[in-house]
Amino acid sequence: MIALLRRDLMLAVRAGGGFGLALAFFLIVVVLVPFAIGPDPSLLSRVAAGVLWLGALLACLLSLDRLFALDHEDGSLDLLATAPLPLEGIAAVKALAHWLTTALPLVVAAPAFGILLSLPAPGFGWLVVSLLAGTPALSAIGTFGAALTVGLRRGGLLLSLIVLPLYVPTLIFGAEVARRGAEGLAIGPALPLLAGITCGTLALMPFATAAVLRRALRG
Amino acid sequence: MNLDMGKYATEVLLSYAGTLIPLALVIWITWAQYRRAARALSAAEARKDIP
Amino acid sequence: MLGASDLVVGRGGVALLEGLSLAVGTGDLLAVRGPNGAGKTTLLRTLAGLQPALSGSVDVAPDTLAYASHADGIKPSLTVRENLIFWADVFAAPDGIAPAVAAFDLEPLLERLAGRLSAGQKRRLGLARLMVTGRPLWLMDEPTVSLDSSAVAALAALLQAHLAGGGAAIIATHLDLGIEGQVLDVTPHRAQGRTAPRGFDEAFA
Amino acid sequence: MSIWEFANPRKFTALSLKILPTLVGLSAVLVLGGLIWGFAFTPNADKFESTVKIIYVHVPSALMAINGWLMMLVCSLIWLVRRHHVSALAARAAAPVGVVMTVIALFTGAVWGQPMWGTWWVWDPRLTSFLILFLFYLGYMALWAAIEDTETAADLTSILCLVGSVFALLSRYAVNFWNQGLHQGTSIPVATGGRTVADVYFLPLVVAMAGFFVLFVALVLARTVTLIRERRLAVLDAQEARA
Repeated sequence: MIALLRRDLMLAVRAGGGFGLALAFFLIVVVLVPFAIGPDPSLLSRVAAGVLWLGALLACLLSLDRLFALDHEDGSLDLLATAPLPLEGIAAVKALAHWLTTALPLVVAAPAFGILLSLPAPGFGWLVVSLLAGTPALSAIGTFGAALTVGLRRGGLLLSLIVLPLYVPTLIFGAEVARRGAEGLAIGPALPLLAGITCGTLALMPFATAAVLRRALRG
Repeated sequence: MNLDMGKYATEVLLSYAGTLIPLALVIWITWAQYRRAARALSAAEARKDIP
Repeated sequence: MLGASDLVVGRGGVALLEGLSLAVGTGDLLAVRGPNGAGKTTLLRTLAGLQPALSGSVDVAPDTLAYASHADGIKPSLTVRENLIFWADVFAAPDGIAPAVAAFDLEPLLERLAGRLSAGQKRRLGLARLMVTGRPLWLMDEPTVSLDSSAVAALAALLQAHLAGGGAAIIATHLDLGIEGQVLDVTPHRAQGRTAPRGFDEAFA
Repeated sequence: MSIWEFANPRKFTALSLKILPTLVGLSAVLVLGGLIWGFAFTPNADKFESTVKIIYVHVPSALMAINGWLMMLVCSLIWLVRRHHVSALAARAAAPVGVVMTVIALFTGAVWGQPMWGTWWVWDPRLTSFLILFLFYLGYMALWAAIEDTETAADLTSILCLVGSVFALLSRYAVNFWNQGLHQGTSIPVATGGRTVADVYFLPLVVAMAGFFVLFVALVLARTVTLIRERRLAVLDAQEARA
């Protein structure tokens, strides 16, 4: 499993797609927002937390469609399925690799992008905390969606349609934590609820993903 | 009989229209597909002499 | 090593091949022959356990086989060494990659990116990948595609060595590799609609 | 005799064809009866005036939008556990009907909200949940349409339905939490204001709800029979192609 993780990380670094593309997309979303709603700092600072969460969420979607598709096309997935690794483990490692290569750079970059959107000072810490707590769930859910659409033509659009509604609870609680942090309010139960969703998702999603993969491999 | 809808007549009529039209549409589509499948299947079974 | 009796295989509930019985023991080579689209790939995938048989059973001990599909399963942005080490680690191969590197003469290519290899070299890497799994039984789908005649001869020699070393192989191919072994021509086994559909379609027949 | 006998497509089709005319007639009587009763023969309410009449289309469609998804969930479970093919097709058949019900509920809710709240749309927890339910329906149907092999499609959509149900439920509570978070202390207009009313409104509503339920069942049965026939047609065509 560590070998698989190491390989996926190496592939992401070599191809550059994982780190670079999602980050660039995130940056573009953040840059476009002031063009769309105006440069007024007070308005920007009010929506900054939500926009950053939404941007990170959309950027997370970007590399999902290649998560299993590449391994499926070149036959690696077939050989992996006959390897002494449980498919559940493969699913979990794929989610972890996606988180490390796509979500983690977004979390690191988010405070810098927060400056662009006049995020209030107390919001930076909570933004990072909420993203750290929420993005693992996004990766795990996205891996499930990627497994569902593996091998389908035009799977990318379908993947978004399937995954985005599943992202709703995570987005609500995650953005709520970030927003309350930015407004200086008490965080309240949103953070434990977000962490709860993430833990539940991480615990259960690999099994659903593995079930889907097992079925999809039958062809 | 009370057909006096006062100032909200538009809203009430709109919501009934917005209900009945989609319902009619889905009923019609269901019926058309039902007929088509029934015809195609009976034709295929006749070709194969399946009772 | 692997046995199957009265096997029916198919895709999407439609039987492609039926009445298949085969047995592969240590040192055996089974060449699966037949026209394109006959179901050779489906048969291999079923034997590998990637998809269920429509009926009949495949009897194989766990951790004995490795399946190589049409595609090489090689990552072009990794070096040859990295590709091989990955598969050796995933299969927890005890010998590491050294025997495979020696057998397929990959030593000079080890640090080359796999994407820069020629088609024949890629194919060698694809075979080496099977060897590093440490599994005795290889299931190979059209391994001779894109190999020139000298590479085919090399492949045959390597397979012979693998068989002599206690291995076995089931190969879907339309080339004669010139190795002694069983030949299973699937043409007479093609399903003629004698077998009722299985799975989803069964209920609607 | 067990209920599972109707898992056989032939028996299911035979039974469906036998009871479909009754269901169609019953649903026509109940839907038209309930709606005409509610539309023409109920008094206007004090507070809502004539908009109270909208509940006769809004509440039944909302009810069936949720029950439609629940039916798909049950059918998906039956398919995954017992592998009854009709069950998978019934889940597929229910989705388009459910999505129409969801659209009707959303539309009539918006039309009702316009005079009551002064806006076509508020991010009220109930409305928001329905919008999310609509998205789940769309994803489910798109996945069915995208996968060619029926058995694979049945398996994958069933798993999606299970996972989606969990997340739909989570979303329901998350949305509740979220909206109260936004409007602290403000009272949210509740879309069910008309539900605690006297019998004069309640009885036609019950008739309309029963009507929508029977209509839903009739539509799903007819669509399931259609899917069974298409399946059988595909098998016959395949046999013909081989012969």
